[in-house]
Amino acid sequence: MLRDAWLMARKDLRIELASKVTIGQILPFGALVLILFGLAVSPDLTVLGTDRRSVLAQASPGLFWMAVLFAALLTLGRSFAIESADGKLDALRMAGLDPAGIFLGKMLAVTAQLAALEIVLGFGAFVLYNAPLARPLQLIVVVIAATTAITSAGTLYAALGSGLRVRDTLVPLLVLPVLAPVLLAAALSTEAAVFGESSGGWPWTLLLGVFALLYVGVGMLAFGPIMEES
Amino acid sequence: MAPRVVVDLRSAISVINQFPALAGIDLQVTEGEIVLVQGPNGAGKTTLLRLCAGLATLAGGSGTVLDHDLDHAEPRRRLRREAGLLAHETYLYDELTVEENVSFWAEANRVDPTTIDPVLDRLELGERLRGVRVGDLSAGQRRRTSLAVLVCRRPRLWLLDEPHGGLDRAGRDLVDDLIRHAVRFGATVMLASHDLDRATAVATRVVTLAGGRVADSGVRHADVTDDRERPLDERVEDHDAP
Amino acid sequence: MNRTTGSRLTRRLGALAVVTMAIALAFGLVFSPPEVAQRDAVRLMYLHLPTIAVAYLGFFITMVGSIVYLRNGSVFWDLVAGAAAEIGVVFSVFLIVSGALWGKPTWGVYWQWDPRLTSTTVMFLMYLGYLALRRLDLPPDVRSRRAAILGIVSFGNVIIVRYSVQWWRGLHQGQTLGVDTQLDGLMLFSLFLSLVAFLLVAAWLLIHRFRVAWLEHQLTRIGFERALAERRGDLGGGRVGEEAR
Amino acid sequence: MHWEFVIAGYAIVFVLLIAYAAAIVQRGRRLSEQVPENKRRYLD
Repeated sequence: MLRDAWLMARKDLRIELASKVTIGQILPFGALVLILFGLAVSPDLTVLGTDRRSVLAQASPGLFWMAVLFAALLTLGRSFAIESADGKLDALRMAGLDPAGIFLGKMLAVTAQLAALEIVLGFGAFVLYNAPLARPLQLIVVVIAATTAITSAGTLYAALGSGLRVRDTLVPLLVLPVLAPVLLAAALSTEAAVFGESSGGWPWTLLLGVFALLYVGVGMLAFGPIMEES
Repeated sequence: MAPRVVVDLRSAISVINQFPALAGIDLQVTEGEIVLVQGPNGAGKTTLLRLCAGLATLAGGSGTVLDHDLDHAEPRRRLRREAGLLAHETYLYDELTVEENVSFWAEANRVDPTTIDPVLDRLELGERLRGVRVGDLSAGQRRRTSLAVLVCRRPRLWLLDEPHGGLDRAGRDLVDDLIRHAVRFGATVMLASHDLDRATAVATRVVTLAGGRVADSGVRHADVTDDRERPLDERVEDHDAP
Repeated sequence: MNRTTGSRLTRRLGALAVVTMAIALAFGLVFSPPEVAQRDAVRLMYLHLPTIAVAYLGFFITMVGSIVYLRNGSVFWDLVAGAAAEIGVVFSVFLIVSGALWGKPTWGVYWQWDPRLTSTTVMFLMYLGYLALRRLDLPPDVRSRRAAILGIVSFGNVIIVRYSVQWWRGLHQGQTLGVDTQLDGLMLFSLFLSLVAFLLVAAWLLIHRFRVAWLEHQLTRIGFERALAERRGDLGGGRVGEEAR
Repeated sequence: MHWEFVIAGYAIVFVLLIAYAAAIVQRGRRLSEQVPENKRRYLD
């Protein structure tokens, strides 16, 4: 099963390297979203709270993860678009690959691409929103947990919508309510990591981890019936 | 010893988007036959091939292919590994090269990688086209690449939908050779085609479909030199790499 | 046999639901006293809490129906899952309306990110997606299988959303509607009566909605059998009476 | 006090509820006509 997963992941990443859609289109889109957030929330508004911090800096964790969420939707849509053209779903079924392997493989490929996006968008957010970085190590843990949470649920829901004409409108409607708690937890734990708050944000990061594990399991189980279509 | 029955459909009904594409098919195909399935558009040719490949489900009647019962999901899954389907779609990733596509599908189907190169050469996809992106290929070259994947899988049941479509003369001869070669090594072939003169030359039986049912289950072609007449077990000995 | 989805059962159940609802309204709006702090705004509680309960119950039935369908492919449970989800969504609209209208007099603002109202609104949007998936013109078994998977996973999400939002608002001492309401005996009774009334109405709706779904299912099957017969006709006669499964 | 919110809430909810119920029954009636007698009811 892991062999199938690694095979699918390698194939997806090779397609990305050849076509450069994520790097060439989705990444600029993410950066654009970050900038638009900056325009929407004027930087010189200041927070009344304890230390003087601009609204933009205060909201930067949430805005960053919104941009990542949009980029993830596009990456997931792309990941399943390449399968549904030219009858490739039939060929995958004929090959008898383990459906759980296909799920893991697609998820790994999307996770890798999203991680690359997050590194660049992360720098962008720090620069644009001049947010501090109190605890970088914790931030890395948070990003890993949040990314897997997004891609595990995302891959399952993108598969539910795959092959449909209305895929581009249905998948966001299906997946965003599911990712609402992930956005919440990611923003709060990133806030703790970036501003070094006492509360530490660790419970939220734990929630992300549990969510990710849960959805990896559910995804592997559900992919069998999804692939089994007539 | 009578040759084994590879496909055995009894009043099989199969539905595509709530339309009974197959409305009660009765068909028996024995091992080593090359059955041409002909009929007007919408007669159910493609659906019949997909049913025999284990991709379509039975809405009525019953059927077994390669001794796998079509009525249950598990046997259908096992059937898919032993059948090879070549349809209008090419199942290829445009962004990847010919070699990358064939090796991906070969590895997905647990095919021994060393057999890939001889197959590529056999289908004239060798040195020149190997590194070319599939997206940049002509229709004929794409079909030969799909054929290469199918040949690598060495299925026991070949299901070809318009195999000659989009190929030049040389390409069509190549398809006929591949079919005869496969049958000699114990495979069975079902092909759907409009190119009747070319297809009937290679076929051992012609089945006509109409309205999702078998109008005429075909006449045996006496003139085809019957390598199959030799007892089955003798033929199996000389089963070696193509 | 009459020509509607009504039957003796639904007529009796309908009558009982109407009577109970009338009594519940009387208690809720007239007999029960205004609350100490909120004055009469508390009467919206008799609307908000029962509709939340029915919505959750509806989506729970969808999950159960989806599990049974995935296990044995019974059309009955697939249709029940779909009908229950639609009723859950309709009641979600009620809970959002009543929640927002209850929030205005109590907190001075229609939306103050009350944990319960926020999570039930996310639930509402999630199941709008479920209903959208069910309306797609896919082959029936493909659509039902995907809807079943969604039906099960979505209910899991309802719980995750519920607790993460509650945790989040708890962090910022956000208030939940009605948590600090002093409920005396009569108010509690009105709430209970209102819950029973709404459950009866929901049951009545579910039966009718299921029968509509069943009729639609039958229509597609009849359409299929007619297409099968026509298809047979192409060959001029041929065996008739091949009953499709 | 606050009666306007209470009335608004109850009015909106019950109007929608009755409209939904009527829609289902009406759809049921229309569909019943197209389905032959023996196939109307679900009998296990």
